[in-house]
Amino acid sequence: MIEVTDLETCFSTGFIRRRVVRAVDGVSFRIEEGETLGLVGESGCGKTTLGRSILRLVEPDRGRIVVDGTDVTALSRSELRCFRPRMQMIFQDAYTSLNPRMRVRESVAEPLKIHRMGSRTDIDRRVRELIEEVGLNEEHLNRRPYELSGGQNQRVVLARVLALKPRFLVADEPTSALDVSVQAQILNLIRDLGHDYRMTCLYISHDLGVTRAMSSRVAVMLEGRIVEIGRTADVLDRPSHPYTRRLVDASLTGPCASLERLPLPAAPTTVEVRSGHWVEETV
Amino acid sequence: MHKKIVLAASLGIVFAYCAVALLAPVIAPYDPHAITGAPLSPPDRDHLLGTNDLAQDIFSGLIWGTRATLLLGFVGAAIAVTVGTAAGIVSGYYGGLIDEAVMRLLDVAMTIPIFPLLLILTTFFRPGIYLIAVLMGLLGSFQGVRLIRSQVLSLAVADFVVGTRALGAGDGYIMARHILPGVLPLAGVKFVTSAQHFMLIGIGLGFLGITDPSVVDWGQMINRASQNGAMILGLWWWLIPPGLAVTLISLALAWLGYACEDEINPRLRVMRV
Amino acid sequence: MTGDALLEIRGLKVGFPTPEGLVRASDTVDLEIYPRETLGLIGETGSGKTVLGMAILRLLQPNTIIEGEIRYRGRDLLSLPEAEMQRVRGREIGIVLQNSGTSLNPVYTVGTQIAEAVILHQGLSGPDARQRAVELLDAVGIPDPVRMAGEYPHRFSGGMRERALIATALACRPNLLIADEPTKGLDAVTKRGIVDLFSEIDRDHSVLFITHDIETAGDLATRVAVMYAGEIVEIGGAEEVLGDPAHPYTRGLLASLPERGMQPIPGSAPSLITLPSGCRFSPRCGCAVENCSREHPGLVEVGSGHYARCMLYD
Amino acid sequence: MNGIYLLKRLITSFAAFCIAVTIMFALLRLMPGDYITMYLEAIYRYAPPDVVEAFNRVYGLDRPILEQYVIYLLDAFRGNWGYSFIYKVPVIAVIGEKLVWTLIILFPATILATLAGIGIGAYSGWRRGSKADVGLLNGMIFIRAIPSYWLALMILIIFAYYLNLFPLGGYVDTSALATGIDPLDVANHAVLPILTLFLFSVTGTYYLMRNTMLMTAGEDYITTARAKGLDELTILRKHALKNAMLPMVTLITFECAGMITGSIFVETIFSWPGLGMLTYKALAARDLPLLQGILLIDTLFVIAANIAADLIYPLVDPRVQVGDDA
Repeated sequence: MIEVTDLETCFSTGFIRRRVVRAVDGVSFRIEEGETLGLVGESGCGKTTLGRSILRLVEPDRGRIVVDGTDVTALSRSELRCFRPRMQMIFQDAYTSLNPRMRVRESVAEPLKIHRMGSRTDIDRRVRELIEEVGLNEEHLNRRPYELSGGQNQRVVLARVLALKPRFLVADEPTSALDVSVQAQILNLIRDLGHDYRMTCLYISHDLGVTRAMSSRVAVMLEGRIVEIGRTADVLDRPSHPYTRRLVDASLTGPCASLERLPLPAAPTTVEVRSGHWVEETV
Repeated sequence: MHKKIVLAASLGIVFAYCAVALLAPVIAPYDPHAITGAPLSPPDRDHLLGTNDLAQDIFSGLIWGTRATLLLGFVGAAIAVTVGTAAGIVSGYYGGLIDEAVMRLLDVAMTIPIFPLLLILTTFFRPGIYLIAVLMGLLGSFQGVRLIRSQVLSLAVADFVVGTRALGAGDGYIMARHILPGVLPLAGVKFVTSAQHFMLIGIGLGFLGITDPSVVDWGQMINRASQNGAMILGLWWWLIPPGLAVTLISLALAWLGYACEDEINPRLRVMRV
Repeated sequence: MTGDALLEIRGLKVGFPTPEGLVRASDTVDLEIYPRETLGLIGETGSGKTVLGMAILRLLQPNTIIEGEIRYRGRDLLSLPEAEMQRVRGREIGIVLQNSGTSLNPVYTVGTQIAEAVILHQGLSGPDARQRAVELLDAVGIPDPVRMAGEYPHRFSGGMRERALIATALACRPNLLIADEPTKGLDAVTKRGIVDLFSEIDRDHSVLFITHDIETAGDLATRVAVMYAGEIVEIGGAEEVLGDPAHPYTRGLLASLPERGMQPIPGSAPSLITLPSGCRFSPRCGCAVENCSREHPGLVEVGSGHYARCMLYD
Repeated sequence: MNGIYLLKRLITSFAAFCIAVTIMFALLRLMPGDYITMYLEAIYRYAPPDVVEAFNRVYGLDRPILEQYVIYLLDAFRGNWGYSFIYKVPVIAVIGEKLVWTLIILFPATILATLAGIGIGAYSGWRRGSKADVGLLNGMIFIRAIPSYWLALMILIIFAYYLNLFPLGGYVDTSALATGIDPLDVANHAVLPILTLFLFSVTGTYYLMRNTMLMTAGEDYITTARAKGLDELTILRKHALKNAMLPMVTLITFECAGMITGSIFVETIFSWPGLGMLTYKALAARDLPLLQGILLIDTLFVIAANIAADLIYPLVDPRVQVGDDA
């Protein structure tokens, strides 16, 4: 369903003295139809950039991305715009993901209007359907983001994204700004709707508990590279890469052996330690 | 409460000026250029504010002068804000080389002092009032570009903009529907403060003798009065009214601008507990 | 145990006047903190936990309405003159504020900012105070403390800034340390480091550890208080409260953790302006009976030193 | 220090100067009639055609326009800014003489306005919402709204005409003809112009200082400082003021450019013999070479102020190394 090959995204800062930061550094992976791949790593490891690069919200410098049989990297700008409904994204902070000046009704109707999906009454009906699907009701349609709680805003974001019936969803820490009691509501909602809409999902998080609950496979990212990937239980219960071990240790209670910065090999090779469980070799 | 009164008063003054400008031919008792009686006569029933050294009716001059003042302020501000907003949005939204080019251009433009340049250009072109307004608007748009651009920069990377792009919206749609509404309040404040600024500058130009001979302007009136000894002779009706008229509209716009700024940036708000 | 508490809060009410109405951020809170204990204060967004911490040091906005008593070693902090309160801040009670990213002044070096408190309260000379700052940075686990003391905050990573703030708060060896969400926004590894730091730093003082993170509170606290909508709904020993929670809200909170089944609490927290009548949790509570929405329950002892604010135990 | 950044600044300044010169060159070329004819008429009241031709040859006005432009540009950099129509001496000499007089009032007014604006603005912002703050704010908005020429006139009427405290204008008393220029006498004449320029400038500084102070007062590090047990005055002085100073540096440079504008009106009304008065006279006589010179000297003023700000900024804010794009 999703195939990412050798993806590389760099940022350059400064106009005259350019400094290049390689945020995503040669990443390859596949996500099967209907599957959720978890992506974990510390802040600044490049996981957000990876998510945005796959949707070409940030232009990758190198590599190939195939979504649902279409080579996204080869699309022209206008082709890309038409293809966008098939792949969507939700962000960490629901409040900033919605235009503060727009009412919920306008925000949810916006994708339908952009892609001219139906007449005005069709759109109106669809908006009402969607808002109920995400567990809100018609009353909320006339509110603005600041009149809703964080959880309710994230529901609106979901409704807006689902309006396009995407095949692929990148969820970038959608619950890390929420309280646990609300987080559980949203996580359940994403899981259920993902199932109903038969979505393939890349679930980015730094919380191993959430990742375990949401994804069947997990990829561990460190300094722009995927250092370990495999079935969630395999990777998190029997981590093979020292960095994964450190992540797992940190999330457990009780004392943990703190690791110094890991020396990374210049030309990494990846080995399969178990079926479908790949690990980058360390020096 | 106090704030609302001030706001209402300033709006009232602005509207009153607009009304006077529109109805000038009806309100003004005389043609402001016509000789209407004895020169330098003090206020009386025929001449509410007396006459000047050319025996022109000062009250009528004051009424007709409203037109030039408002025109200079509002036309200039409209041009400055439109140019500033458009350039600021394009520069901030697209970023990259376009932005870099606009910013470097601004750096250069803002190093050249605007007022002396305006003086030279207006002197040279022997200006009509519209030309003065346009020149002021164009030269005054640079600051607006900076202001709007910096706001656009933060809007352009906001999640809701990235999210809308992910929905498949084009750049034009995003700029019109998400970026422009976001900067409009700021542009509105800029319009009010620019209008005030341009009125002061426009009348200042008149004071320095740069003026459209076909219109009456208050700057010219003040200049004439102060250069011809109105102060020494104690002819207050000649010197004081045009200055008060500018000050009043300027004050009204300043208050209006402040109230608007207060509205869009609550951190500047003065708490009245 | 009342007499020997280091800090005793009685009937604390904190309200913020807003155009929409009075926000009752904290409502009749009673709390004691004993010497050398770590009290974990758990609560979600808008439960009033941060306000409680700030109220102790009187760091809230001047127009805040505060009622009740906050007794520190017998003295009521709320009625102290401002000058005396300044001697309590930093010296007797230290605080680590939320948002470590913006809590250090960007134009001074970290060393200078730590030394400032030492010079003020302990009368050390400049060089001695700087030496002390370096020692403190070393103690909170900042590598190369001599060099880092001379660096500006923007050169510190998130975790390092949090450590520097902890060092600032500990600089004058206060008897009570209030830590407001020191692990918020940090990723797992960095968070772990901060939690470990809190369990290692010297144990001569008490800690009020404010957090929304139940697991972190469980790791560090000897006693735990749970806040909901401005009230303490459950308080007791950490093992009792988190191992065998009595209040339905605490139970719901634990059950909603991804590791424990991810069972959400329905609905969302009430607005602090229009609070529900009766038990504030009743609209979301699975065990609510008719009476719950009418009568406001008090704290009931459900075990030794373990109290819950719930009708179930009346 | 980042050399590349300074280089960029120099290039920008260079470009600005060139553009200012180019505008003047274009205007002089576009001017109706012949430059030399007009020039000679201005100086000698008539212009014999053969003399005009000779001048055109000597000054290269018969050469291709591009070549003329290059010569013009080079001359501008050499300080050869032409001859003033009205004074009939090199523009740069006139400007040099008048600049001193302008600086006599501009310098104290700017320093005073900056210091007072920072002080009052900081106080006002720190005590936000207090009676003092509201009063100061309203007063400043009021002063700011009064046009500078009007303000100057009113000050002249009140202090010089009615109260008779200061002279009505000029820079020395008539007795100076006999006794020579007395610095005290000049100072006495300078008081009102300085006061006007001060009022004209102080509001901007105040306004920005108050705004940045309001922002700063809500910052978390101010709460941290309070939590350390520092008293309010120390927090204001050590923590708030230094941070709030950052935008001030930029403002003050803008203010410098604005002050020259202000001085045109103030000097005209007080008959102060500086650059502003010169501008007024040049405008009245349509003395384009002189106006060009004034534009160029103002441009140099702004360039100098900008470079000064660039150098000061990193001293105030450690996060800014010269070279960060703002």
